[in-house]
Amino acid sequence: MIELFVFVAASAMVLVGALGVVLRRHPVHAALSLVLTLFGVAVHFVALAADFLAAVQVIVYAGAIVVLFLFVIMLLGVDRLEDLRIEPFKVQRPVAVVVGVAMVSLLGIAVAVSSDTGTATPGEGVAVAGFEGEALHDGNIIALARNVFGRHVFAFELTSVLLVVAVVGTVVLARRPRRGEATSDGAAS
Amino acid sequence: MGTDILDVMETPVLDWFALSPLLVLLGAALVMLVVGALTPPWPRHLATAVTCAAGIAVGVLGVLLWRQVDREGASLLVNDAVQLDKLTVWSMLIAAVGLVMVSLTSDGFGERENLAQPETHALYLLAALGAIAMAGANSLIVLFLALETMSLALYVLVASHRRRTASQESGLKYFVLGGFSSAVFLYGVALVYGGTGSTEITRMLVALDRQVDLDPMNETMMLAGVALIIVGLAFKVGAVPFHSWVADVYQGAPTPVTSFMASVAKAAAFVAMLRVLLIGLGHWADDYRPVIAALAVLTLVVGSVMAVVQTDVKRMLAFSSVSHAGFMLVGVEAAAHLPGTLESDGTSSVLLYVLVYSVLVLGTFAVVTAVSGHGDASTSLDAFRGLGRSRPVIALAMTVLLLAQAGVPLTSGFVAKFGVISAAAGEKSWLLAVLAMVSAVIAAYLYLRIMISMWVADPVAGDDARPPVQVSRPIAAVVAMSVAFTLFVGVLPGPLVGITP
Amino acid sequence: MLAASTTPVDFPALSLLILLPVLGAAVVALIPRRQGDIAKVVGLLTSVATGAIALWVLFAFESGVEGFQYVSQHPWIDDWGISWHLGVDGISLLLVALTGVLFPLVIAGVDPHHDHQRYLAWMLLLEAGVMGSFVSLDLFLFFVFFEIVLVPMYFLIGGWGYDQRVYAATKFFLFTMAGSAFMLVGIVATAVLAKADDGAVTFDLVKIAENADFATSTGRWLFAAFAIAFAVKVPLFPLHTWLPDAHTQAPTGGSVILAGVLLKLGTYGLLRFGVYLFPEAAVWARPVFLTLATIGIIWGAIAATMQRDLKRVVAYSSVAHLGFIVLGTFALTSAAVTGGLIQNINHGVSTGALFLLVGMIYERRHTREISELKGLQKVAPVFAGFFTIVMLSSIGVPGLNGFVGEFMVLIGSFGSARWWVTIAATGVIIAALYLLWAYQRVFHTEPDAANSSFPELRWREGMLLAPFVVLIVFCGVYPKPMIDRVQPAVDSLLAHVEERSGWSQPTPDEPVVPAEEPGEQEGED
Amino acid sequence: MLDLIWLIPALPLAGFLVLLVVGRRLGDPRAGYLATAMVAGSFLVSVGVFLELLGLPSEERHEVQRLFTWVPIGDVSVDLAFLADPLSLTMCLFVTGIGTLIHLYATGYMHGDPRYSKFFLYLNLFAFSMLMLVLGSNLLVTFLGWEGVGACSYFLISFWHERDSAATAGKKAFVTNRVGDWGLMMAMFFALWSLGSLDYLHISESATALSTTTATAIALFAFIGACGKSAQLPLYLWLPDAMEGPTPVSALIHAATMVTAGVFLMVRLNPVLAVAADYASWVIAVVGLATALFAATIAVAQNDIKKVLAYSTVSQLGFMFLAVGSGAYVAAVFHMVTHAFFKALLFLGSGSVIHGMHHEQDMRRMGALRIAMPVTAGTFIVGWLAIAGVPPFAGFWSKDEILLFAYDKSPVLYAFGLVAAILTAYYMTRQVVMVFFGEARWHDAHDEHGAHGDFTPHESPRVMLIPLVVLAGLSIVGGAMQLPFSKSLHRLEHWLEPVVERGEHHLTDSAKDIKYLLMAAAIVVALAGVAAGLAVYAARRFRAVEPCVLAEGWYYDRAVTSFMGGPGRKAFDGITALDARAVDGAVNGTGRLVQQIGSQVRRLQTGNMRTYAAAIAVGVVVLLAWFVVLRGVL
Amino acid sequence: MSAVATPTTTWYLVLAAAVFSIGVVGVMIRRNPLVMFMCIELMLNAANLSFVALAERLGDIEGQSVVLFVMVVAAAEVVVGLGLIVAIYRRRPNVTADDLIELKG
Repeated sequence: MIELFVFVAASAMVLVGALGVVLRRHPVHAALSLVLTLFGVAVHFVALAADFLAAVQVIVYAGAIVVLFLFVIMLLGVDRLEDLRIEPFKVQRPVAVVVGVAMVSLLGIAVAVSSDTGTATPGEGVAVAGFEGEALHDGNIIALARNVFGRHVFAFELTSVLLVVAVVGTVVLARRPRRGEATSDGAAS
Repeated sequence: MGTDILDVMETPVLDWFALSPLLVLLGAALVMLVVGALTPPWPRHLATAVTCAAGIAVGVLGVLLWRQVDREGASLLVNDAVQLDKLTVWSMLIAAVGLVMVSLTSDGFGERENLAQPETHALYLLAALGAIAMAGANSLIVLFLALETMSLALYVLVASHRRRTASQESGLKYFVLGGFSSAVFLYGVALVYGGTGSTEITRMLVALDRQVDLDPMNETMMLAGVALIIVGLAFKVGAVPFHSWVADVYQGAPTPVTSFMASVAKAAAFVAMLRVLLIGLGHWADDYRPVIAALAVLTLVVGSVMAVVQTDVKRMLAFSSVSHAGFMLVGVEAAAHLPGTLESDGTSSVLLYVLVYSVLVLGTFAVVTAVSGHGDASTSLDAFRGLGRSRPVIALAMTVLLLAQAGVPLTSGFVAKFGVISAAAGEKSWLLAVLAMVSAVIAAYLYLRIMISMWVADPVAGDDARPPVQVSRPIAAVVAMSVAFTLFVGVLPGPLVGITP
Repeated sequence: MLAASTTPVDFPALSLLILLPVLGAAVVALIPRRQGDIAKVVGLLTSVATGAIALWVLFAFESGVEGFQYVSQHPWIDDWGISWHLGVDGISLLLVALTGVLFPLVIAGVDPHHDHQRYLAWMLLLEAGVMGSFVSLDLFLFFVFFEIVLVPMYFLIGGWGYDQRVYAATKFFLFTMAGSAFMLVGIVATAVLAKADDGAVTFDLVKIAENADFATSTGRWLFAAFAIAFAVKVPLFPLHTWLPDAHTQAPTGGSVILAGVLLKLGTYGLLRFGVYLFPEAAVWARPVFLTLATIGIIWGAIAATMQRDLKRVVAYSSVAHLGFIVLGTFALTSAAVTGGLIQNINHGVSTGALFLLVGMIYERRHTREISELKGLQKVAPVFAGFFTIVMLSSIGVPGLNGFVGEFMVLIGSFGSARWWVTIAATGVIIAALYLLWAYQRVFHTEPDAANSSFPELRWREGMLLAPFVVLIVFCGVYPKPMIDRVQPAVDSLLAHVEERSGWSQPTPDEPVVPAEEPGEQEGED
Repeated sequence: MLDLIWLIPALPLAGFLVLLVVGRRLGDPRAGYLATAMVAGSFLVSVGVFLELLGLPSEERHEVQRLFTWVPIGDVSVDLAFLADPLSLTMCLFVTGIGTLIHLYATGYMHGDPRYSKFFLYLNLFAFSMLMLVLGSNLLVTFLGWEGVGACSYFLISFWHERDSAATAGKKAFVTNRVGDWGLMMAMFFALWSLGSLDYLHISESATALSTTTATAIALFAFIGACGKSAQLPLYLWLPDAMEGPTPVSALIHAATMVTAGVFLMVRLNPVLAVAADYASWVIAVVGLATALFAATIAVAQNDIKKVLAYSTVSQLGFMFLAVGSGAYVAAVFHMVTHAFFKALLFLGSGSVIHGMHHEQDMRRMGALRIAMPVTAGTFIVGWLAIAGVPPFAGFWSKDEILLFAYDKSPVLYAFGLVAAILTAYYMTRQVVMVFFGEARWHDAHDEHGAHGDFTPHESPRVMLIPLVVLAGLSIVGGAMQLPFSKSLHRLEHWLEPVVERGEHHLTDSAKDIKYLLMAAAIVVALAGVAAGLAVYAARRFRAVEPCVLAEGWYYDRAVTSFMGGPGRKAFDGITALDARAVDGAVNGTGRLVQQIGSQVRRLQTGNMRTYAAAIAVGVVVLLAWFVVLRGVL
Repeated sequence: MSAVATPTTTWYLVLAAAVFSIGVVGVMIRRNPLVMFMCIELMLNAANLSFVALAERLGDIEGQSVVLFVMVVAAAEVVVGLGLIVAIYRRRPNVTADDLIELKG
């Protein structure tokens, strides 16, 4: 019962948030809706026995990423309302609707018909058990850590490269053009 | 529950030699960044030299690894995260060639356009790293991460021309669409993971074998995942209808970056596509083969048709690149007739094609870089007018490269096309083969247009006022290498064909 | 074609025929521009040397022997079963010789107006490509040469042509390339499908032709793929429209080569790769080709009649003449096929000469419009005389070369394609009409002011035309040596066709009353 | 001597080659003499060969001389070979004989022409071709000559090519002849594929093995060829126009020799004709007769001195075909020879008149020339009587024989033949009267010929008159070679017997019986025609009936011309336009279509990333639909 | 309990599918590049949710590891993306997706 309630409530957060991102005119509101969704997902993570991820979700996603979004919005003053009533491309929105409906139906069908019970040889579980097989409070973290630093150590190292790229990239992008340099706007087309 | 706390963590056995190309690239990038940050005014050419050296080192290591693989067969590295086989080494070599040639191209370019040298080169190095990892990835996770590494570096590189709004615009477009398609890809990975219980490419089939008695309905989710993975990869290779970014980005990006994208990035994407589709998803080959065929046809036709109506050379070459992707997809389709192995004619035809095309396109864009002039903006067809008179040698080189792209015999382009057609014919995909050739004819018009502009077109008033085309020595070297390779492979394809995996 | 007899002399003549011009082209291109004269000499010498080798091949060729001679085979791309396999037989021999002869003449006789060196380099490359196409006995190799020919020709038209050169060059390139696109698939498919028998892929023409046994429908599809490429090249109606443009816009030298040898790639290919490889399909497709050829003969002639540009008249006449060749090829009788091959040469000579003459007119008057030209015979009788001889050859007056091939085609085809021949033969009427009409308008009547200072034929031009005239007369009077070299190959080809397809050549009905040999009657006298 | 057959055509060929190289240096008149000598040499050789053949028994009177294989057609090889037999020798003799005379004549006639040597170059080439035609041992060599004479005819008709009409006439001759050549080629095709050879000897030996249909086809196709060459309906059009050429040309080519090639061919093929269906010979006879009548009516109303002769030639050739159709091959050859004599005479005579009249050809501006040019007039009158069929001139005998055979075939043919004969006599009388008698009308022309100053017609030089006299003599006695009175006088028939088996003894009895009656009728008719002519033009008893429709040649030429220039040209234009618009249009249209599609698809490339995202999303949905719905659920 | 269904993995998957689709639609209809990024984040989250749900279903920790990496990627992406936007906005304030159409055709 409680699971059901949690699921419904969290799903509502997720969906409302998601719709909010798409439909709120103000970028700040959109960002805040995103937070809602992220929290909802975090709740689901907990329900799905991914405690550590739930925490990371809140800290990294909601805490860092969205804040970054908001920061940029404020920095650039991109707080202008987006008029969602006008759409320069007449077909864009009908297409979007059709695509949305079709996609949700197709993906829905695809995942809905998948079976929950079919796993013949279930994996080793998402949490590490104790000596006697009792559940450990940090079983999930240990399992995750073993997996990440063991099996996926190459991927983990790769993320470091990814982050280097992100850092260097931001440096390159953020550098201002030196004064006096002519620009070649419009000359490209 | 299988595991408990006592289970030992899977510590990887590290084959440092096998990983050395990646480490070289990372090391070079970091050295460049650190030193670059410490010593603001870098001597000219130093960044190029470092990148070139790294590229050559990767190339040498690649050759050594090739011989190792030749001797000992393929092997899995770092807890099965990376597959070291000929495909990986192949794209390593392409990356090496790409790095050398792009760095040479962008040497003069960086000075001309006054762009940050060390950072740009570091990004090339890291993108190459990502490309190699992508090609070698034996896990969808690694694949995703490598793809993102490469892509992020490219997003930045594309937007790195600070004084061209076109560059930034294309960077943003590439970023949004790239992120979009990455998300699609990731979602596909999730569904496939749900279907097979694994993200490891070589294990998927094994995992599947475990599940033969499963509820077949999981199959549907699995298939949805296949669809989305294909979308993600098709986006990267620029297959229609996921190609729309290609033209804008190729045109907007600084020209050396364009050449890098068209060569190294595209090659890596194709190798990854082969690996994922044939090994990981080989079981569903019958399901996705028609899709690949349809994509190939669309890509060929749309790419060629769109190419001929363009007036900007970079844009033309962008659409021609799309068309070439279609050709390679024909090869992929042929390979998909023999899923589960990477030793089919189809696979080798694709690999041959990507290598050949990479070298071609690197040379071609090197010429475009030279012609594009200060501001990297004069890339319209008119800018090439009279090149045959003012710069006959470079125009001749460009002609060779264009003819090769058109698939004229005695150039590498023909060998590549022939390989693909052979592979398709070997699998009796007649229609695809014919359509591919017909669209090659359509595309030929575009190369002819550029050649006409260079050689035949009458001068127009004002032509003399244009600044003369400066061909720096590094660019000349790149073009020379490219042309030499093109002609050598065209005349004596035997050796290359012989070693293509 | 079974036994490949090699010539005793172990001299890589055929490889030289290809490589020498390539080398020459490279040298010509590399000579500094200041020393343009040296380049000219080098270019000419190269082509002359090539021509000499070609003629040596022609004369040293053992006539009356079937099978390939001067065979040279080296592996090229082992993994794909491709080899550098060259050889000539009666079918290709004359074309090789013609190529060898035409190029030096054109190079020596027709100067481009600018960029001499580049022009020469392209010309020599073109020669290499054409030679290669004629002597290749490997499908892949053939395709390489067949296709590479487009490039120099494209640049020759585009670089040294007339007003509409870009359009014409592009059209030529794309049209032909479109045709060969199908052929490439066909070649690959042929090799792949022929593989089944012995496991290894081979592109070797002879091996495939002799060993492979394609299913009926497969063979037809493959044949179609080849045939399209060649039909474009020939060009066969209705794929001919690139030709008038290309011919007209090309520089004179280009036109001569285009008409003289390039079109022959198509007719040669139809025979060598269409009929030889896919006999059953060729027999099956006979009606189509005969019909198209016949339409082409009439259509080309009619269109030629109404052209206003002298060069276009000649160009359309090529459409008609090539129609005869295709007619002969698909009549599949010994005389007709042989006649077609002879006609290849004859058309090359006479139309080549016509283009030279038209080029000379253009050089003098800077126009090719028939309406702008008038009364030239009065002011330049020798010029007119040369034109007349060539024209009569093109019309097909017996005693000149044009007649021999045409007649052999017609009479040979009559046995197996009676109705087509009946119609096609009317083409000779229109042939007279369009050439004579054009001649009348250009050469007859009183010259007007613009034409009255038309210079007479110069010595150098005369020397250029003289070999053509000699060939025109010689081949018209004594074609036997040519036919002797061609016919054995044709007969063995037809035997191959008959064996594979159930086709049987009609033979002239044996008369009931046995004829006495004329020689015997002489004895009685 | 028989070994020297090759010399017969070789001599004119040598003349041609010499003139080609040094003709201009030889100049006027040496070039002419050289050419004449060459043809005369041929004549002498011919005579030699003739005599030698005559010495042989009649069944051995054929000699084949093979030079080399010319065109191997599959297993059949066609040689360049000569056949000397009675027929070819007959032809050779009169071709070279008359040829020599005309050459000689031309040395005078062409005197002063700037292209003097070229004229003889062509003439020699013509002689060579004509000799190849008659001497060829097979159809193909004949065809070589056949086309060769056509080409020479073209050159010579348009010899004065500065005149547009001459140029046009030359072209017309060639093209019209080509229509006939098509027929001849078809005949060769049939012959080769049904007989396995093109050799005349072979054909005549094995013709009986031919099926009727094939034989008919060969005969009729060959007849088409003959119609073209010999200017029969409906292909006669070119011959009147051919009068644009210099008069010796008209005499040699368009009267005496070349135009009779058709008749020669049909006679050569008489064994085939014998096997052919009955209607084949009817077709030939009727076409011949119709042409004879048709041309004769036109000749009645012509005012150009040469045009009259041209139509007359057409008409006479019609007679010859009537003969062929009636089986009177000997008569055909006979008439061919006599016609050669008197028509050459008439043409040369007219040439002399034209020469003397400073290139005036309109008979209305002549008259009374007998005083100024007595020799010309005298010889012309001989010619007139010969063609009119007045005995004992040559024309009478040959025409009589033809009519006899025509009667044998059908009295209707005979009746119409008589009408043609009477018309012949009539219009020739008209011509003679208009040119040589009556009052001098050339003074009217003074204004136009003002440049000539004082204008008086003069007699031609001797070199031109000698041929006239010789030919006049031949026209008088030519009939002697075949006289109907007794078998032994059928000399030509005996001579030709090896080639033409059908002779007078094949006639039905009824015809034989009234042979002399018919002869009498012919005499009456000829005299009637002459009388009528005299009555109308000399005595002016009756008004001349020269309706426009006749002067215009029944408007046939004009109809054909306007058809060719109108609908014919439109059709050609149409096809050419179709070629440019439809065929080429399809090609260019494809190119344009690609560009169009490109421009349309290009609009989807909006530059807006949202559109691109939409494209990707649609792609995703389509792929999902394929995988999930078609591959998964279903 | 029997009357009330317990949420199964499938439920989560369907939810994720819905969120994913919403994200896709968002990218298509929003013009503000920042919001477009957010929509992409939605899509990534949908994938993450699926991974975690499937990890639970399969009893396999790997799905969770993936999510960890994805979060890193998301962070890096956002950094670069926002860097791009900042760079562009510096030159063209308040630019929207519809304005960035210099390159087209």
